[in-house]
Amino acid sequence: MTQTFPTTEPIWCAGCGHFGVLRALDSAFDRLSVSRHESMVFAGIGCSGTIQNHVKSYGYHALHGRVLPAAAGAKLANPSLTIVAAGGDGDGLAIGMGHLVHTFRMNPSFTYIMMNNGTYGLTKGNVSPSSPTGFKGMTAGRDADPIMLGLSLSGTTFLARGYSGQMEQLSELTDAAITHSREGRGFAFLEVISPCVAYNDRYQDWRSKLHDLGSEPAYDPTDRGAAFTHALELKENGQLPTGLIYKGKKDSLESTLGVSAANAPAHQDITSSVHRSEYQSLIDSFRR
Amino acid sequence: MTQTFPTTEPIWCAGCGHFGVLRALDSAFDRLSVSRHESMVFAGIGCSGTIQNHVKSYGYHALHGRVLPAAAGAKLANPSLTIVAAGGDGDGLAIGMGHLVHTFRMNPSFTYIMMNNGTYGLTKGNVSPSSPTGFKGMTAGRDADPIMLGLSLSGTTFLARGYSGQMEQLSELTDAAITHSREGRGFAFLEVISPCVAYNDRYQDWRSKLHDLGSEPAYDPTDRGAAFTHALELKENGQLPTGLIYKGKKDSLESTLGVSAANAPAHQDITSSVHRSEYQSLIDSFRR
Amino acid sequence: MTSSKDHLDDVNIIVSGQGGDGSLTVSTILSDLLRERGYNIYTERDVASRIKGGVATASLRASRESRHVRSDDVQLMVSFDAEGVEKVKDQLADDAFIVFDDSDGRLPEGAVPASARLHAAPFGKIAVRQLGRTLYKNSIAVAFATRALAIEDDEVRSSFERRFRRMGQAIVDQNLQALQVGFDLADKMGISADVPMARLSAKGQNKQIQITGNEAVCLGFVAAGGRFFAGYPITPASELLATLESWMPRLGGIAWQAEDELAAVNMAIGASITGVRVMTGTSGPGLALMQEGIGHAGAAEIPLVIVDAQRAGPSTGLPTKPEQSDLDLMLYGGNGDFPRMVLAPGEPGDCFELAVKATNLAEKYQCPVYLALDQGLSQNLATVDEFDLDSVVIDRGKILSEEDLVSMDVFQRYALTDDGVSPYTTPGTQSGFFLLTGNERDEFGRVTTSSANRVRMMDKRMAKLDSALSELPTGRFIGDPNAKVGLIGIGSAYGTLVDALEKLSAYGLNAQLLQPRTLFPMLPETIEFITNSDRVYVVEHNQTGQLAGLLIREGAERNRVRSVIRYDGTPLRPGDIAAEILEKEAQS
Amino acid sequence: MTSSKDHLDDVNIIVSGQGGDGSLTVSTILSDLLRERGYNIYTERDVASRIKGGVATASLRASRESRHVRSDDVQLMVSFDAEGVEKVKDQLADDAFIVFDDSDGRLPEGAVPASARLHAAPFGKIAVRQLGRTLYKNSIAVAFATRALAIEDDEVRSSFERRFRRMGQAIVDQNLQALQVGFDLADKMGISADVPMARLSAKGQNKQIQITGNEAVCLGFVAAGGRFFAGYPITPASELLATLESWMPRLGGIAWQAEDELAAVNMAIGASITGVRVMTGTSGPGLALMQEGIGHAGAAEIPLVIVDAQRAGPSTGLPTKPEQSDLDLMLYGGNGDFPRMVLAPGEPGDCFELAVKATNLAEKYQCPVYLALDQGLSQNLATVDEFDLDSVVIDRGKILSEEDLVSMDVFQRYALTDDGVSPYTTPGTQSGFFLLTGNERDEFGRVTTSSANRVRMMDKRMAKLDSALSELPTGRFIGDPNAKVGLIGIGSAYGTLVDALEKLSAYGLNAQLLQPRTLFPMLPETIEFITNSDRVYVVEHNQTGQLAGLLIREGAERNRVRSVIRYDGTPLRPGDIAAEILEKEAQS
Ligand SMILES: Cc1ncc(C[n+]2csc(CCOP(=O)(O)OP(=O)(O)O)c2C)c(N)n1
Ligand SMILES: Cc1ncc(C[n+]2csc(CCOP(=O)(O)OP(=O)(O)O)c2C)c(N)n1
Ligand code: SF4
Ligand code: SF4
Ligand SMILES: [Mg+2]
Ligand SMILES: [Mg+2]
Repeated sequence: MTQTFPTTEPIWCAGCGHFGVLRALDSAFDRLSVSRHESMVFAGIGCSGTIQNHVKSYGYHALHGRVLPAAAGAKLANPSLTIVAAGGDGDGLAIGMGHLVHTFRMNPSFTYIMMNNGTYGLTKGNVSPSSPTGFKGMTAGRDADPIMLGLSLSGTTFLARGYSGQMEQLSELTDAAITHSREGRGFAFLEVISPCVAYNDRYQDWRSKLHDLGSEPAYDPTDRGAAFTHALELKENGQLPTGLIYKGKKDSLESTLGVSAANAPAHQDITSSVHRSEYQSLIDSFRR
Repeated sequence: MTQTFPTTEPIWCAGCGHFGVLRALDSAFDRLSVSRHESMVFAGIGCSGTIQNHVKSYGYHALHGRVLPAAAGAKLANPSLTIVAAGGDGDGLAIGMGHLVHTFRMNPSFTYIMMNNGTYGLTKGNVSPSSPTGFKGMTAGRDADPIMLGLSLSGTTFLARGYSGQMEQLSELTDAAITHSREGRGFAFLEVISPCVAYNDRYQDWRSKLHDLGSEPAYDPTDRGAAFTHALELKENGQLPTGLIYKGKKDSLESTLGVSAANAPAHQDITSSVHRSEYQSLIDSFRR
Repeated sequence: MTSSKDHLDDVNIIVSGQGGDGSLTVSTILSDLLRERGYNIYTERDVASRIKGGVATASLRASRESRHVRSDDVQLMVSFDAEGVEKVKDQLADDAFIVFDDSDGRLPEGAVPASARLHAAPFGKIAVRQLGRTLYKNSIAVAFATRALAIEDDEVRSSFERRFRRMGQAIVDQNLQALQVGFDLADKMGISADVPMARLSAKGQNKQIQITGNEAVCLGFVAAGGRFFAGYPITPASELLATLESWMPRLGGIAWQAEDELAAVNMAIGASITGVRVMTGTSGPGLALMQEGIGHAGAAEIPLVIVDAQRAGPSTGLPTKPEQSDLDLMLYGGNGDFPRMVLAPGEPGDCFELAVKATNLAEKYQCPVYLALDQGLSQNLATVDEFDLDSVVIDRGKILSEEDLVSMDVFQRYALTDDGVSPYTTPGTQSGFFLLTGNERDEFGRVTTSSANRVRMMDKRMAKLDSALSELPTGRFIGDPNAKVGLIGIGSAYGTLVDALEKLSAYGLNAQLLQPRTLFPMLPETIEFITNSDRVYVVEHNQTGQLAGLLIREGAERNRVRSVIRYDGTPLRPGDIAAEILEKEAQS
Repeated sequence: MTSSKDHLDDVNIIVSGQGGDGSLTVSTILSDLLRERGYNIYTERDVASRIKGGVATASLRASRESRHVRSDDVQLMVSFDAEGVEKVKDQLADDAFIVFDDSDGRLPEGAVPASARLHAAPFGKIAVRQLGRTLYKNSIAVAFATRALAIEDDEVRSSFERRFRRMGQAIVDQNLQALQVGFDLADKMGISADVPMARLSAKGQNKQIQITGNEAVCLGFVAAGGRFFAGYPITPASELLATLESWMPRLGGIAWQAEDELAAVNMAIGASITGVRVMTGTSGPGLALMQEGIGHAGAAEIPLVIVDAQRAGPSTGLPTKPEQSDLDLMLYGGNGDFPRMVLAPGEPGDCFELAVKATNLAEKYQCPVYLALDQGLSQNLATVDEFDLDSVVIDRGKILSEEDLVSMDVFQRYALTDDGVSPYTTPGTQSGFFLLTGNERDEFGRVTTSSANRVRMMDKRMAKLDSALSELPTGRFIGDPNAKVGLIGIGSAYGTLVDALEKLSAYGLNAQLLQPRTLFPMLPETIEFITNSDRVYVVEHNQTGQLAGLLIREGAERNRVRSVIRYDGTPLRPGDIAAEILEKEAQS
């Protein structure tokens, strides 16, 4: 066996919510029998942005806020890969907000786990777009909710929310998200409430605030309007829904571009002369 | 009278929807008795991005996609100004998407008129995030709807949609938007369907697609959930709602920062010695 | 048409009108006709940054030899707009042949050289009156122009037939009718040329193609195996995206319009990680936005080709006008020290060749490689020799297959090597796991701040530039190798300087021209060229002499370097440049 | 404690432990004590880019004269971590006094110099056993350190009382108890110093403040009337935002954390348009993102101050480590040619002075002005003379009031003037309407592509650099003005070179130091300094010699310039730099 990079131990603070995300992700690969060498973890910048170092998988540490375009580019280039992007709320909701909306819109088939702790851990506890009202003077109405955002976009196909203090549900949701994207159904968005014990320790808080939609047999995750109004109601009562929030059907980006595992950029033979006649005919088209 | 820049004639193609936006804006300043020298128009880059040249007002031509942060900075620095930002769908929904979401979140009191023609006019008809299904191969589910987006964000306080082929309604909505922001209620977002006759001429189309909410006496623009589901229904039937879509109440950004007309950055006397003792006490705090 | 030159060999033509009024088709029709006669063709467009209106100008040069600039001796002008004439007045030959549409009024006194041959008629009005649409003014005017060039009427007619055929017989007939109106009018006004355009051998023609720099870059990229492009529309780079969007589907590749330039460069990086050859392309404002991403590619060692189709800055500047003022940004943008290469093609042939090269270099050396184009080079159409696919060699560098890997004890994506290049794998390979990061890291890709490791990694990355030196594109040397006066120019300045060199020689100044095709890392030959000259005129299209600055920083003797700079938003013209050099020579 | 130096005047101390374990408070306590004795204090921190764990080191220098570097002769080290000792081993004085917590095991053989005085005890274990919390190991260790410095026990006790008072009496008592445990242990181990720290006159002290470069920049900015700051968190620039967030409310200003760096720079630009003095601040990756905005400020003529707290690149690099590798980005970033100024403070006093200057220059010349800091300068605490508010003069340049305007026939925001600066107004002024744009435009601000206008506008904008030349901050010259060997360094290299100069002189090398405080436009004095020297060592913290490159490009003779470069992610050390210069001198 060729030795490749040894996975490292996390450098997170003891009790950091990110440990739960890591566990759920790594074990999901096993549960789903993802072949490790055909998987790749794309990470943002932040405490969350080291998760790829701890998973046996190909790993990439993107620029701050750019994990989604990087992952989308990779997926389009090689749809055979199982791609999981992961990063913090600063990464995904502040600097990366535009890409998040566009990724919902475009629906490329990869999973994105947003490790949301409502603060910037690595830069020492700054306000983030998802910081709770009251955090460092944050005013009501400022908090960004990526699930609501996803519901507002017609390209969205998978929205779920888990909690790193609830491993069973989190594992299920992680499996569901990765499965959604592995099956080519599009962009699977999984927000994980992942408390930062150093700067925004709200484990206490969440216990009473999270509402598991799994406990509502009547909840229909395919009804976008109902999902929106239900979440709105919960939020007005200080609750946040967890579980599978929405599942829709739209063509995946790679499929609309006609990219398949068989005919993807990464699988083109570029060194032989198979494309030569195409090149020549392109050249010929300039004999105008 | 000191001569200042002479307003110029638009260089838009005859029939361009942007003419309507210009007319509505310029006349709104008159109708609302906005004192011209206390107003400023911030424009994006695109065909739409020349609108400020045609209005007697202070004018700024921002970078592509950055009209919102520039306008927000100006509003925070000098809340006495009536600020109207305007730009295209490429400017606001593609490259500027992140700022749009954050501006909804933060709710600074200025008006933003998105001149939406579903294409990039100035760069010759490229696909935009709001291009209709079918435009240059655009697939269903890709189109971004800024009103739905605004509804998903809890900081949103004003959402309206007009049509440059419907001047009466457009003028009313423009007045309402500018009034909302002038009264310090926050960010007033007005989307205007403003067809591009050169690259995406859909005047025909819109005639049957637009649904005026003003015609529904029962419509309640203060109910976010209902507004969302109603818009969703209309969209599912190929319709798009116009009129005042949502009006909410949240503190404006400048008010949460304690900025008032009286105590704003732009109104500080920095040349006299009024702040000197403050400076000295800051220096003294470093005798640690 | 007479002038000091033999018109059979070289004619410069300008057509001008209002943006969007179709007048530039006159230039296209003349271009077709002259191309059919076997001439090399070079065309330029000068349009406003708006969709309708504003002066729009097309220039056309037909020459026996290949040329890449429109000269400032214009022998034939067709104008529908007085402002268009005004704009190029200084570039009209004394005896220029001028066809003017005076529907909106006469040309003002002194608008053209005194000895010019002005033929004015109200083409627009005639078109409306006799043919019902203003548009036909263009076909009427063609008749005047072809008479001036002494091209037979029948030849023009058959060209019209070919050209308009796909639009249907009605269109053909109407345009032929308009043409005939023109011929009749020309007959009435007694218009004829002195010297006809030649019929050159058709031999050379068949091996030629007519192409812009942007299109040639696209061809080079795909021929080199490029299969992923992400961009965002911006003048004058948009054609890269549009061209590749139309080609990629049949090649199994993707060209994608991203939501902005940040997404574009990072999508390209993501695709590159999978082993696909990638490119992005933009112009100044977009390139400024991509700087973080480009530096990241350098730091994380990810292949990336970036095309900068430069336009006049700063900021949004003059979006449709030419300039070469992003050299500093390409050379010194991005934070921190990382290896990058900057190649600079001078005409479409170079664009093809260097795009192939850049695509290979990026992957082989795992770093960003720039192709520095400029508006003129990017968008102007020129006839060049057909690109030779046999010349395309694909070099994937140190890529490792599963077979390679299994025979290795250990695989490290950032292994320290003598040449600075580490063997690499692509995801999907069973034994090739890696960690990629823009942070400093050890050979496995694990982040570390160890200072000893840091120095080794910095040295490793920068060593690539030395390793690549011998395979970087060398410059093009033209003229007398013993001349004591040198000229240096890149991009579209190449075409200008080829012409200027001739003009200088006509004035008795013996000079030599170097078009460096690699700007960074600096090739020794470039510095030697300066060292071996008494004086070198560095001709560039920017305000601050960025290329001269680079040359001096990289080793050129300051006192041998003379800057010739232009930054007025118009193309570099050979006569203008030659005049400044002659003036400076007179003073030296 | 003996060494070749007189310890009374100058002591270098290092404390190291694990990130987040509180060990760096030992350094703070020693700093307080020595400051109370009247010493100048300089402290450095070296932390990992993570919240808990990793080696964290604090350095402290106490000296009679003001110093801005920790020397590489460390006389006292307190370490709770073997790796911390390993990292600085080479910088320990031969007879260094080393206090080591061996709770986790002894130091390996040869870990410290043979003649060092090592005093090891299991502080951590003792703390847990006797006081119930590991945290108290720090207070125990303080006792050892103050004994080494021969500071009286009582003095330490009263300092503890003052320091811990605000945390409540319980904390005071517990720490005093821990301190006593330390004194007792020290007694038992017979620890005492040879030479005590002096009690310097308290005279100088009162006029001194202790401050970081980032904080000093904030002070200068607000004192110059700065009232709007927009930024985004990034090490080592985050303190700019945090500091101004806490100050602005009482000054009627705003400091705002934007959603990203693009928003930050464009918000600052928007605020600037209203006439407010604005600043943004970031580090390498963020600065790369801001390039489009910064160029736009230059093009549209909008005042903007940008602080770059440089860190080790490229890309994300080593986020918490020092480097000066964004010089090229500041000098040459952005698309197209536009005027910019780059100022480079060397210590907190400069930071204050140049922040005032930058704020004035930006508004007066309506262009972007950079303040080039680096991690060491930004974050290290130093004692400096109290800033003098009388020195602050606010120059708003050509601002026009309504009274000015009514007496004018015409107001043009981009009026052509000799000095390149146009009079300006702010929105709200009755007769001051303007159009601002980053496109090329006429004097009223109306977009135009006229080539004559283009040249005038480009020249006008660039003329500002010449106009400003006489008021740009001049450099600091230190040492023998007749010395034939020169040293040049900026930012935190200034502090290093002051020390290195002394060391060189001790070795008999007579040299002169120039700390240029304006990098761009280049001041003639900087080039003259080089011309007047036989050799100039340009000492900089990057891989490619960016400062040397600038100097050569701007006029320095290449053969007089010798680069001394470091890029290992650790601070520049005077002994190390002096040694390289001596070696090079020996060869020259
Ligand atoms: C362009 C850029 N700006 C700023 C930074 C500094 N930075 C590093 S991590 C981070 C935020 C991290 O927050 P989040 O994404 O929520 O991750 P967490 O640490 O909370 O897991 C920032 C702002 C950077 N690396 N790059
Ligand atoms: C950073 C940057 N990228 C690209 C461009 C080129 N560009 C100019 S306008 C435009 C899009 C305009 O579309 P839109 O905002 O919808 O305005 P419209 O012309 O349709 O009114 C683009 C991409 C630019 N100026 N700056
Ligand atoms: S600082 Fe917060 S996010 Fe970072 S590792 Fe510690 S607990 Fe986790
Ligand atoms: S191109 Fe389209 S958007 Fe631009 S002016 Fe013409 S109609 Fe309007
Ligand atoms: Mg976070
Ligand atoms: Mg548009």
